Amino acid sequence: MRPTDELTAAERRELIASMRPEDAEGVPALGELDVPAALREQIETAMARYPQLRSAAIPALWAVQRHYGWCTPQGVREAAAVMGVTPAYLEAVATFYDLIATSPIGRHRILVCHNISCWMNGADELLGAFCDAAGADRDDADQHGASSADGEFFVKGFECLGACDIAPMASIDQRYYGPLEAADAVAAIEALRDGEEPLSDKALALRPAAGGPDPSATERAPDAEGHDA
Amino acid sequence: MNEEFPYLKDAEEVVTVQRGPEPGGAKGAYRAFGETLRGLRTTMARLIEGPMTIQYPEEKTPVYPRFRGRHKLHRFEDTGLEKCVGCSLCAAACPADCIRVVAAENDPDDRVSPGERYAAVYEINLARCIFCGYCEVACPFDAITMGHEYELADYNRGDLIFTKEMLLAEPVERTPLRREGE
Amino acid sequence: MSAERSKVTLVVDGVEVTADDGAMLVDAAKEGDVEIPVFCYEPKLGGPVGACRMCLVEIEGIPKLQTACSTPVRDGMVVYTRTDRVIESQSAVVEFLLVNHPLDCPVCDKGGECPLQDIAMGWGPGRSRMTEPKRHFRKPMPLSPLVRIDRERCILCYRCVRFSQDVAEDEQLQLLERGASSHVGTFDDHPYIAPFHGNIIELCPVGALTAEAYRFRARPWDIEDSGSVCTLCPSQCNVMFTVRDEHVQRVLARDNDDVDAGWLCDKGRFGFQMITSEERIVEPRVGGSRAGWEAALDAVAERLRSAGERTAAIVGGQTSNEEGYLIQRLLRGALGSANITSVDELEAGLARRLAAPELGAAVPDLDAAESILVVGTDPLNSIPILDLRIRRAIRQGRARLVVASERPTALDGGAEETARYAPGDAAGFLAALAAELGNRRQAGAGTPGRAADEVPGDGSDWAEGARRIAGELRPGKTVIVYGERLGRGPGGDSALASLLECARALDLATAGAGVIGVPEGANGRGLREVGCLPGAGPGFAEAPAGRGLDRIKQGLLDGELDAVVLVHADPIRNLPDGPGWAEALRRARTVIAVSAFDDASTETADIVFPAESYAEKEGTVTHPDGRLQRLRPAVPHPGNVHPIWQVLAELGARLGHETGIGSVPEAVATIAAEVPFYAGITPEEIGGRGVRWQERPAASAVAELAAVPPEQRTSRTNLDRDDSGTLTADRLRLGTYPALWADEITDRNVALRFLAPAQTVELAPSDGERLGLASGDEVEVRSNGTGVRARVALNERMRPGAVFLIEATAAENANALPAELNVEVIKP
Amino acid sequence: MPETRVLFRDIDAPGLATIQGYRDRGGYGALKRALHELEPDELLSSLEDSGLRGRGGAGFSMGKKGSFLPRGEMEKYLCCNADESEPGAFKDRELMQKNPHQLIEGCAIASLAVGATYAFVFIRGEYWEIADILDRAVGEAYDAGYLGADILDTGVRVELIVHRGAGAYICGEETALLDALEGKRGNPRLKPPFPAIQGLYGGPTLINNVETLSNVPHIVNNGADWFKGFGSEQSTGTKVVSVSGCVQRPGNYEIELGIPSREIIYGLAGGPPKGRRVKAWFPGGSSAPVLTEADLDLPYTFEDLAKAGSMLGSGSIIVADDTISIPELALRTARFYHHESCGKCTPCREGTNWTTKMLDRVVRGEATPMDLEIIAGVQEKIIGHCLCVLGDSMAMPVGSMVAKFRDEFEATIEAAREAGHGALDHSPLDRPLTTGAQAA
Repeated sequence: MRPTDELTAAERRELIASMRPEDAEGVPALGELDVPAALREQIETAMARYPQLRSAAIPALWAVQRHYGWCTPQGVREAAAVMGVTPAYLEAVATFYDLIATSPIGRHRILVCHNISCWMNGADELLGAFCDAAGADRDDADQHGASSADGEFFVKGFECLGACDIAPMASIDQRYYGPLEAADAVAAIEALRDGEEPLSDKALALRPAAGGPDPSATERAPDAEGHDA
Repeated sequence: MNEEFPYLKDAEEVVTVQRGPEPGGAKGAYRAFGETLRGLRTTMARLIEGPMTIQYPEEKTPVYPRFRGRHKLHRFEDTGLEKCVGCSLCAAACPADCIRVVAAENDPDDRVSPGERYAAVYEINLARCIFCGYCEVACPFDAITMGHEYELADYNRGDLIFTKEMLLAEPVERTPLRREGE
Repeated sequence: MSAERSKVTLVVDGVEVTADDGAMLVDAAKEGDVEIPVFCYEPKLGGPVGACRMCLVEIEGIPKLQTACSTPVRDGMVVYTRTDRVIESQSAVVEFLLVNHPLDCPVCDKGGECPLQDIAMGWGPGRSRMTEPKRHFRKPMPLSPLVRIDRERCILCYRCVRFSQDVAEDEQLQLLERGASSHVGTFDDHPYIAPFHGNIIELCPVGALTAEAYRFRARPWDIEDSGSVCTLCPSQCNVMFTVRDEHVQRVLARDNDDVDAGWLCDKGRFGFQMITSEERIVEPRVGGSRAGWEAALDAVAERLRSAGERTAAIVGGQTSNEEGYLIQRLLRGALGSANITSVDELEAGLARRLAAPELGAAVPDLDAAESILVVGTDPLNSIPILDLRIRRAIRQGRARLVVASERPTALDGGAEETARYAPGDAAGFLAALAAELGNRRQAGAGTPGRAADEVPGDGSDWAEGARRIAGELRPGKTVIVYGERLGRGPGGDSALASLLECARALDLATAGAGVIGVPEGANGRGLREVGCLPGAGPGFAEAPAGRGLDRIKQGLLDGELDAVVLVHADPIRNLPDGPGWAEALRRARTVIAVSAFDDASTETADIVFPAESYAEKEGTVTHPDGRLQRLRPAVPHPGNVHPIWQVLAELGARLGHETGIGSVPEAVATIAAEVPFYAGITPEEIGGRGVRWQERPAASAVAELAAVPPEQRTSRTNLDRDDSGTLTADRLRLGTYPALWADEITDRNVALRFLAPAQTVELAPSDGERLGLASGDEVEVRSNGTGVRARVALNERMRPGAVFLIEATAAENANALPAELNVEVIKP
Repeated sequence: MPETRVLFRDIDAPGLATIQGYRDRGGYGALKRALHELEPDELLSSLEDSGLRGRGGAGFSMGKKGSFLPRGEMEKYLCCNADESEPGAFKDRELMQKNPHQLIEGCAIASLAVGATYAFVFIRGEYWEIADILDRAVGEAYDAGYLGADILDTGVRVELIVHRGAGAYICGEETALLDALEGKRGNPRLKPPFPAIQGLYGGPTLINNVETLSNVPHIVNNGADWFKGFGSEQSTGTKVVSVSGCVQRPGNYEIELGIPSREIIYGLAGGPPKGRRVKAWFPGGSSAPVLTEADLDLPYTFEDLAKAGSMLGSGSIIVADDTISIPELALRTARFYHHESCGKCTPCREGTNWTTKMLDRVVRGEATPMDLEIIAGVQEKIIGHCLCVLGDSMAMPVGSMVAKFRDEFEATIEAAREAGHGALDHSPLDRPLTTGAQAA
């Protein structure tokens, strides 16, 4: 595609002629969509939780993403119908956030942090290792994320994931693992392919506080007594 | 005391002019007719040279490089597309209000100019034009320049409205030749 | 009207400036002739967003630079707009904005009238240090068939998105993605098509949104602006015609907060192509062949002379006051006929009482009202700009909206309460509402009404709705927007009489409250006031009773009338019982039509005069709230078109009735002399902004009108028929409505044609289920052997038992059905 | 110097994340005290007296912020900002992961103090597993009657909702957080009105960071004076500092403010790997101007760091040792903010974009020393001109890096030019942005 690709007169006429007033996406009528019951229920639960229903926009998009794997136009339309907003509104919200996918992505989502601390500790190599292991394009992964050809993996170089202490690290299917080495990437991909829990020894949940389990100075805290009492 | 001019009290007031000796004979004759002869020489020289008249319109004098004559519109040499995009800035700049531009949209399959827009109509009313050159200055794409063409007379006012095609083409030979017997 | 705001004094760049308290600094600075550049600030869109950062200024006492667009003025504030810091920030913002701007001004439609150009020249650094590649988008893409979007030029000021979000509330246009990749777009590349979306073109401060129709048509120095009024609908928005080479190239809004708040609907904005349409009638025709004016006038004079008082005239909504006045004078004065009416005819007594000055609300009253009742109309279809106005009133949180209508309206979503009565039951419902309000008034607010027993018909249904509606209405602080079509049909008079009772019960004859009637025709109100009403002359003066629309039709059918004059009127398409009208016009001995285009009615005409378009017309019109506005010709008449007032005056003279009117100002003066409440009005007084006659001293002349004792409720209600408030399951009752895009304006404008709706039959889902119909099914709606084909649309907000068809569509017109309430919906 | 653990006390004790484990250590005692013994005003004033400053970055007194909320009947809201997204910061994550009830109790008490009925914990979407922990804990608290329509049978209502974000750093900005919570795009709002007056759903809203709110139960339990006993005069209490980057023991350390920075980087975190030296360090997350080795002895307080031209911010130290290329560090920093800019205001949207492109050229060796002038100039043009602080957050560190390590920038440019590999590889940033609209 040329950078400033223009339409020929014929293409333009055709495009304009194809635009019908009924194509404009207003608030979809709930009755005309076959919204999956589970999805509808999740969205309605979210709407009920908040003082104002629009607060449920992000939970609704999460629900759509869980249901369809990514926020498909149909899914967004369904969520919009349940919420009584226009799909464009939800699309605007969805495209704002990094974790909501508005185009198809691989089944397992691997986010490799490549921000400052992780980069200093070798995140670029780690991202490369994940891409190689999963078969995703390295350059795309660094920018917008790349999916493997088999549709199993989505690898993305992510801006800070908030786990600089385990740099370099990655979030695999919403769980944090680190510090990782290139070999871990291969192991993780394999484990995911086999349907197993990846890198269970490197999960963030297992990591103790940096200062060690036995804090040496709590004597000065008088609330210790309060707590003991 | 000045002897020659006794009425002058102070000799210092006198400027003495040094003259040569009075000429006589041939020298005197030369003094009398020399300039006339010199003039005659020029005359004679032209006489043998033949006529000096420039046979306009058959012959033309060259104009200075920055002479502002009839306008020209230009094309890109490589692509052949018109440089003019129909922006109308020339029309805005024109103090005589003699330029009319009607723009239209390009079809990328059948381009007239690069970009989105081209001049569907580009007319200059040369009967009004004062040849100030502002259009040339205003043009952001050097699409219009003032050429060296100055033979613009015509029998009809309407014929002085130059269209885009005329302005894009090389100026036609407009030399009016006298008919037999005129 | 709100009270005068208190004033504060501040110093801007060393100049002392007095401004309204609470005004934003950027506006206040203008008082001191200091211009602060802005991009995203647009008060019409609501509060400031402070996104473009162009208006940063230095305020003494505040260390950081502040955005002038969001800083309200305070007394004693000292502001600097040209200090080094400020200049640096301004040039920084311009440089940043141009970082990704393509700078393709020579090809850009906005070039020459572009705020970005102006501000870059005035406040920018003059050069860019940017050498990196700019961002690229595919360009320019159609956003809709009417608007193109060029995302490369966009400076992300949010104006268009805010319009979609906060003004039109359609929320179709959104900002997508984030940060430097942000761009304006729609869901999944669907087109943005909404009734007001053309406004985004005008809002855009760069050339990112351009009009398909104006694309590359002209530069600001090629054009002339000509202010006038759009008469394509009763909104009568103030417009500015962009004229080049004697053709209207574009229509822009001419901000008049009292009328349109600066917005235009797409019909007004793009409906100008018909002015230059090839199909226009540009020469008089006699008997189907072209004729000169003399011949045509002679022919008409001769026929009218012979028809005499057996002549009738129907005046359409695009007719100006002067034309209306002259046609009624032609009939009443020259021919001695009283059969003059407009498409907005009302019973004369009701018309008088509804026009009472203290009862009339002005459009700005909607902004301050505490409650708004929309009854019997859908503003979006009938007076689009009021739809935006009402939305704004609700959004600003002051007004509570209630809607009572046959058919779901576009405003239902924002309404506190909605009541849906069955088609044809307006009179019953309004009677119930009047009774409920009357009871509440007697009992004091807060007590639930006990009106149920007194309400005629099946009270339980109407009374419940009436109670809900009445509970939201605040006495003395309510504006009622009603459709004048409530006055149509057998129960019409009774419905409007009940409406008047409601108004009385709500104390609406007070300042800031009142009623606004929405006519069918653009100048419906003006035409009535200048005497196009059977039974009332100019200024509602007593006049011999004449025939109304129905009786004109009947008279033509029976041969009691010989001639009919149609001015801007096409009864076959636009009035109920189109086939009846077609037959009536065919039987008429003489049909004289004044029309700009050929239509079903001109086909039957013996003599056709070419009509002026609204851009060619000179004269006055009257807004539904009583504001007289001036039409000024923007372009010359094409072909052999003559002003209609001239034609009518000439006809009068040929028939021996000299009016003495030789110019439009003379016509205005004559009207002013005859209509007491227009007394003394001149075109100069009306000016560019118009003047509400209710606010002029002469309005006291109609105090009498208001004092006319309330008439007895007419017995002509529909209640004597077997249809009662409740609809039974096995019958479907037909209602028709005017859809925004179902009219000849849409058909005549190439750009708008795609909007013309195909006939749709709306049903409640329960009825659909019962009849085995789903949305999209092709069906036939049949009544008395006649049928209209339509596509089914199930609508959850519909009242069960009612079906709706669109009036005046080009094909399968609902008006083609006989005037019969009950219909069948059959799958062919 | 050792840690001083208050928030981190028993942090790795098994079962601390359960309500039972928390109660066993005296948990929810403060909430009972706040409900039964203290008036909201007393609560607020004790918070103000304690000198507790917001731990999210701005360092504004929490009690004072709470006192800005108008009194009255209107609906008020508490928002806990758990959208920790700043590179270098990960303290809130560990606090929520290991001691969620401490936060829940803090939220409940703060809600009582300001009269809020709804409390929201806005947690970034990436912390999915942490949010699960929090959700579980909230469920426990509801079951135990510490949250809900009638907490501990006192008739007071506090609802707590864990709201998961979806990945946008800007939502850590308090007004953007409110927009995101309202279900919109997370764009910062214009201030004034401040959230304390007109925040969530237009109501008065108190917004505090996880660490700030986690401190609240301790202050209620032990009193303001006890809290003031920690730290320095203007920076009271303990602070959890996240140390990461080129250090041997990265992690969270709870310290008293005022200890020398060197103590944290070398003493607690172990300093850079053997044989390397500290070259530059961010004292308060990636948005703080960088400091150099010479600044290592600065006391770690809000005020001392401000004096040195930087800031304590969220208390996240990122250390770069001498193997790290500063231009590349600048590029990584700028790229982050370029990616995270919401795009609402011009200087930030275009400035971060432009700066990233320029730094990219510097790293690729396609720049000239004159470009450094432009980079520095652009940073100046961003600072102070944006709607929120995100633009400044890039301009300050990048500006400081160009100013303090100019030689290295010039050397990088020169070296890359000499190596001649500059023009060869194309930056991925040059690629035209593709949009849905383009695909049509």
